[in-house]
Amino acid sequence: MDAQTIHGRLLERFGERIRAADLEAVDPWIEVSAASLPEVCLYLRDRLELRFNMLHCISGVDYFEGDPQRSAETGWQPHMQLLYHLSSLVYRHRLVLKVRLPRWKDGVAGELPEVPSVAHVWRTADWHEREVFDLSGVRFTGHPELRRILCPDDWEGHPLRKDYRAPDEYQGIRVR
Amino acid sequence: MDAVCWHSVFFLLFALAACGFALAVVVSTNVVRMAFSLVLSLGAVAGLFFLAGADLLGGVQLLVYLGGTMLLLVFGVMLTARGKAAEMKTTPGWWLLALVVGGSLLAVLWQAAFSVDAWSTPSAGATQSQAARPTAAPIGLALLGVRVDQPLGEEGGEPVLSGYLLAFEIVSVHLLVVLVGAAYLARAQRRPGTTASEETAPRTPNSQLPTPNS
Amino acid sequence: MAEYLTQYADPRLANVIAALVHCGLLLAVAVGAAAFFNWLERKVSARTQDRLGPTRVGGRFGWLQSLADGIKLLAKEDVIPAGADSPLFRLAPYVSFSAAFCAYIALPFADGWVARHLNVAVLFILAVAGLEVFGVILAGYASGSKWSLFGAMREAAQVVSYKIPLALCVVVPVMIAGTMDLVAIGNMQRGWLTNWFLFHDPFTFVTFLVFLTCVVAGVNRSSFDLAEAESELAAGFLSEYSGFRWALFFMAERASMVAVSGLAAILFLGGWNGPLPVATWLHLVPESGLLAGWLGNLLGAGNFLFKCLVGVVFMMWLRWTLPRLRIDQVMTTCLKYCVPLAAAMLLGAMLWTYALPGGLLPGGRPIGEVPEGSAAVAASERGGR
Amino acid sequence: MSFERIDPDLVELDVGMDEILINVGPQHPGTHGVLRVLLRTDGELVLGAEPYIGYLHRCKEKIGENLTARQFIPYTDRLDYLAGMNMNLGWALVVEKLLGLEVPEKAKHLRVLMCELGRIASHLVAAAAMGLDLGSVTPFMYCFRERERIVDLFEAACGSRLTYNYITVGGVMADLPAGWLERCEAFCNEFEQVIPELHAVLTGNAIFIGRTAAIGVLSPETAIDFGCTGPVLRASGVDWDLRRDGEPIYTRLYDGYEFRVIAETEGTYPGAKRHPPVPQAAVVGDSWHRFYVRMLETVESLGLVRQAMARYRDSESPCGEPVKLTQKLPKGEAYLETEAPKGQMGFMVVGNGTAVPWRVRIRSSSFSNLSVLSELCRGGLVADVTAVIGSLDIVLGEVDR
Repeated sequence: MDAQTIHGRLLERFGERIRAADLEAVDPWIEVSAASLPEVCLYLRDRLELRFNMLHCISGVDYFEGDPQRSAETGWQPHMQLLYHLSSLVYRHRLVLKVRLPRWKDGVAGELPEVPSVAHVWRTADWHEREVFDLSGVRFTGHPELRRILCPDDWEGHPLRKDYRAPDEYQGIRVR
Repeated sequence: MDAVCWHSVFFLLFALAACGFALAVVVSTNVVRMAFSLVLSLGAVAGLFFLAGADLLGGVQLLVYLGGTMLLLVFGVMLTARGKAAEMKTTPGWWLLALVVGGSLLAVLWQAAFSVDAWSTPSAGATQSQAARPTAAPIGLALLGVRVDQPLGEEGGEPVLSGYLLAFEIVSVHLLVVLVGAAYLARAQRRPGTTASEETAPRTPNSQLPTPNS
Repeated sequence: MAEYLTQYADPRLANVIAALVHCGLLLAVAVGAAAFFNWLERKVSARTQDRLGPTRVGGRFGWLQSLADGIKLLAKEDVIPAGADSPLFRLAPYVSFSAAFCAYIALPFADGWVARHLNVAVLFILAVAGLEVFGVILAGYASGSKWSLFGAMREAAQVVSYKIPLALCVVVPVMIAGTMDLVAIGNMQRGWLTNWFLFHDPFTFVTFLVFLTCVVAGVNRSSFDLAEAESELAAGFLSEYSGFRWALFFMAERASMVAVSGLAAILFLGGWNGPLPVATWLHLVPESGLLAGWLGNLLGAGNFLFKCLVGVVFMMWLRWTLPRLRIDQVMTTCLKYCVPLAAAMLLGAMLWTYALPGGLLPGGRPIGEVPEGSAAVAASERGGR
Repeated sequence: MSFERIDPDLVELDVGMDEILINVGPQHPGTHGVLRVLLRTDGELVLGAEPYIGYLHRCKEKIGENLTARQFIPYTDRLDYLAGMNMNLGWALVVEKLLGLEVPEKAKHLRVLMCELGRIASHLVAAAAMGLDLGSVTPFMYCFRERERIVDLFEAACGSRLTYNYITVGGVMADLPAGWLERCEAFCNEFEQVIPELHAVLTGNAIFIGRTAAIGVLSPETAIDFGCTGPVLRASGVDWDLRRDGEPIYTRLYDGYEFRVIAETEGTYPGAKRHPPVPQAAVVGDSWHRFYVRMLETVESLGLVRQAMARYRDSESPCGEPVKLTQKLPKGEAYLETEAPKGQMGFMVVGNGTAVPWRVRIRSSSFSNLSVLSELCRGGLVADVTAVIGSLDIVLGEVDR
């Protein structure tokens, strides 16, 4: 099933909760609202003609430009984007789900943005969400055990955020 | 060199080791060290047997007591003795009780040891009188089914086989059954995945079977 | 030997000298075997793996490799972990080594060439060899590491279990011979190959295979080396040991490998008797005079050591070829296969000797009858080399 | 009297002991690197196994945000350092996908050739390490002896033995040197005769079967649920291989090549007649099958290497020109997974119009394959943990990135 049809199905089922789509991109993507993500995922997974039974990857992309001059050229507001790469081993079709999040929850710096976990839909999401939380700083609500996975538990900050500054010291050891 | 009797030297060595390690069992507070001291003590006793020319007894002592019983004991100690259980403090009350029991046993042994004429008076060759003294041999043989204290039947007649063998075997089988039963009762039953840390958020399974591609 | 010395010296002094000589010889055998087999294991493993192994130390074949290894081990830092039970940790290697070494006391190398002639030598060796496990258990406990503890628990369970089939297997040749005296058992197999207990009847043959299995498990060699299991337990009871103490464990393992191979050789493979009665043809028997008897014994000792070598190489071959068993498989092998098989073989051998006392071949002799010219009785009187 | 068990879920254990927590790793011979697995055991029984990772985390994704696309190639070598060629290819292809680039025919054959050799090398290490995990040292040496020859070939082609930096955006770095194909041909012929040896010491060995059969059984549903890919997924009986089922830009490489996807379908493996039979005790999805699939794939890859050599000889085109170091990337994201030896290796590159990617994302196959570990180890024995880790064939450089 091609991205066009899938998009149609999703629009039909979820209406305006499907925010945007680019079906002509290198990898066709469909953007959904954060709140409806688990519902959409369950639909994609369980719908007999869709059956996206494998989640490949969850990636967090931080759209933030610290340099004000270049920031003006970017053409986007600072935001955080999550990408879910799905595929169906049954029908061999692929899809990219996107979720757009604020960089900080309610605009308060330091408060991580939240998105519902899909660890109960695909268990791949368990570790991948931990990784996104660890490196990109997104809080997945409803995740069974959301803690850092690659960085040490007492690490500060989320390294893949564009405004991240690596610490000079970690536990008394120079790291720069 | 003439004055040295090597036999006695080794006897003293083994005897001292046996007693010393036996004392160490009592004094030590660490269970594993206790067990190991007991191993050494029993090993020294085996050495005494070898010294006395009782090779079979020495071998059996090593095989049964050290290789069997003590090994199981040490194994059990290792399984259970972790953390606090490894240290054993003896209260004064226990000391007192142990002194009374141990002391009385010592007294009996002392009396028994020095009541042998040959020992108290080494010069007197009193081996003949020793043979007449009551020993544990009859009861040991009776446990094997031979009653030496009763006259044998006439040749060709009914042999007297009224030892304690049957009772002995019944008791030993009974003990075995008890051991097996105890082991069975001690078995743990557990449901897999019931520990709290394994609980995960309720989830609906991703249950569709992939149809084989072809 | 003590008797021989008595002619020249004070009997007490003679005894001391004889004891020291015996002790020294055995120690030389045990340690020499450890060194030799260390080198040999390197070579065997290398050849198994399509490598060369040591080639440089000491010139050709790297025959001095063991020495280099020994020096390296001695030069290593002696580490005792902070959490260890220090006295027991120090003691454990000695326990292991002395237990392995003690087995040599009763092991005859040829007719009458034995440090102490025991009439219950089989029992003694079994008992003493079983004590090696205490060193392992102590090491495992005293290291204060969970890996070591795991190793020790595995070792204890394994050794306790394998003792049963091992003893049952040993009973078979002992029963056929009617004695536990290893010198006598060895002499009974004098003559042709067919006199070896291995070929006494089909049951002894199977018993030998079970015996081999149990022995490999008993000395903790792969594929029964669960107490070490470097890929699972990170060397198990040996995790925390280094340097000389580790070397002691190593030597204990080697020494007991040789000892059990020797036991197998005497119980099943004719001991110091070759496949052909060469010594008799050459009249190298004690009856032909002291020197002839001595030469015959030298030949016999060579025979015996060769059989030990074969046994040890067999164990090496196993180790470098097979994967390791799991603990439940080890237990299953023991309790489900070895014990019933050994028991059945015991029964079978018993019935066989009852039904066919002279064996299948004509001219066989009934069991328990020591062939003519045996030095067993004489040796028991001589009591030494 | 009936002996029905009251509760079928109830597991009877030996005499219950205290639970012990044991750290397997980060330094442990059975964990294939700096993996730490926290075992909760009752005696020898494993009640839980929780992997802790990150000991080899080298901020690869962050590094990618500071380098141009071609500069990042050497860093991909250090992901799955046992199959650097395949990592190079994954990154090169995803950048080509974003750029809309197509490489010449000859470069494609070279890529197939190198990647399939890399797959053989990686599978050899997997077999070797699994044997070692089970206490069998000799197969390790056999496998490494063969791998060494592949590494020699790589060295002759690109000058490096571990981190190749060979397959690059726009093609490959250099054409093959003279005499290379003959050496490779010789290797193929000789390696073919070694495979039965490996089967003899491992695949068919009774103890090996006893240690791996029905151990760590991974059902196809669980495998897909956890995102397991590669041999781990195929050993569970899922017929899925990106070389055949992947995106066109990747499958185009294999156009015209003949190979079989190794997965048990309808009870048999393709081409299984030439290999030792599946033992009775083995269950689809267990450790033995994972091992077996790799061994069979090695043979398939050998066939692909031969085909690639033949087609390379026939192709006349140049072997591709690497793009400029400062090649600008268009705006947009591209994500591509390739069939690496350990599983599906995914790269995502987000371009913003400059030469340096805005974001680099690496989807590691070992990462997902490892996440299923606790599921597979629970209820097994301590010794099974190493067997399962060995059969999953993880590389920590790839897990931790």
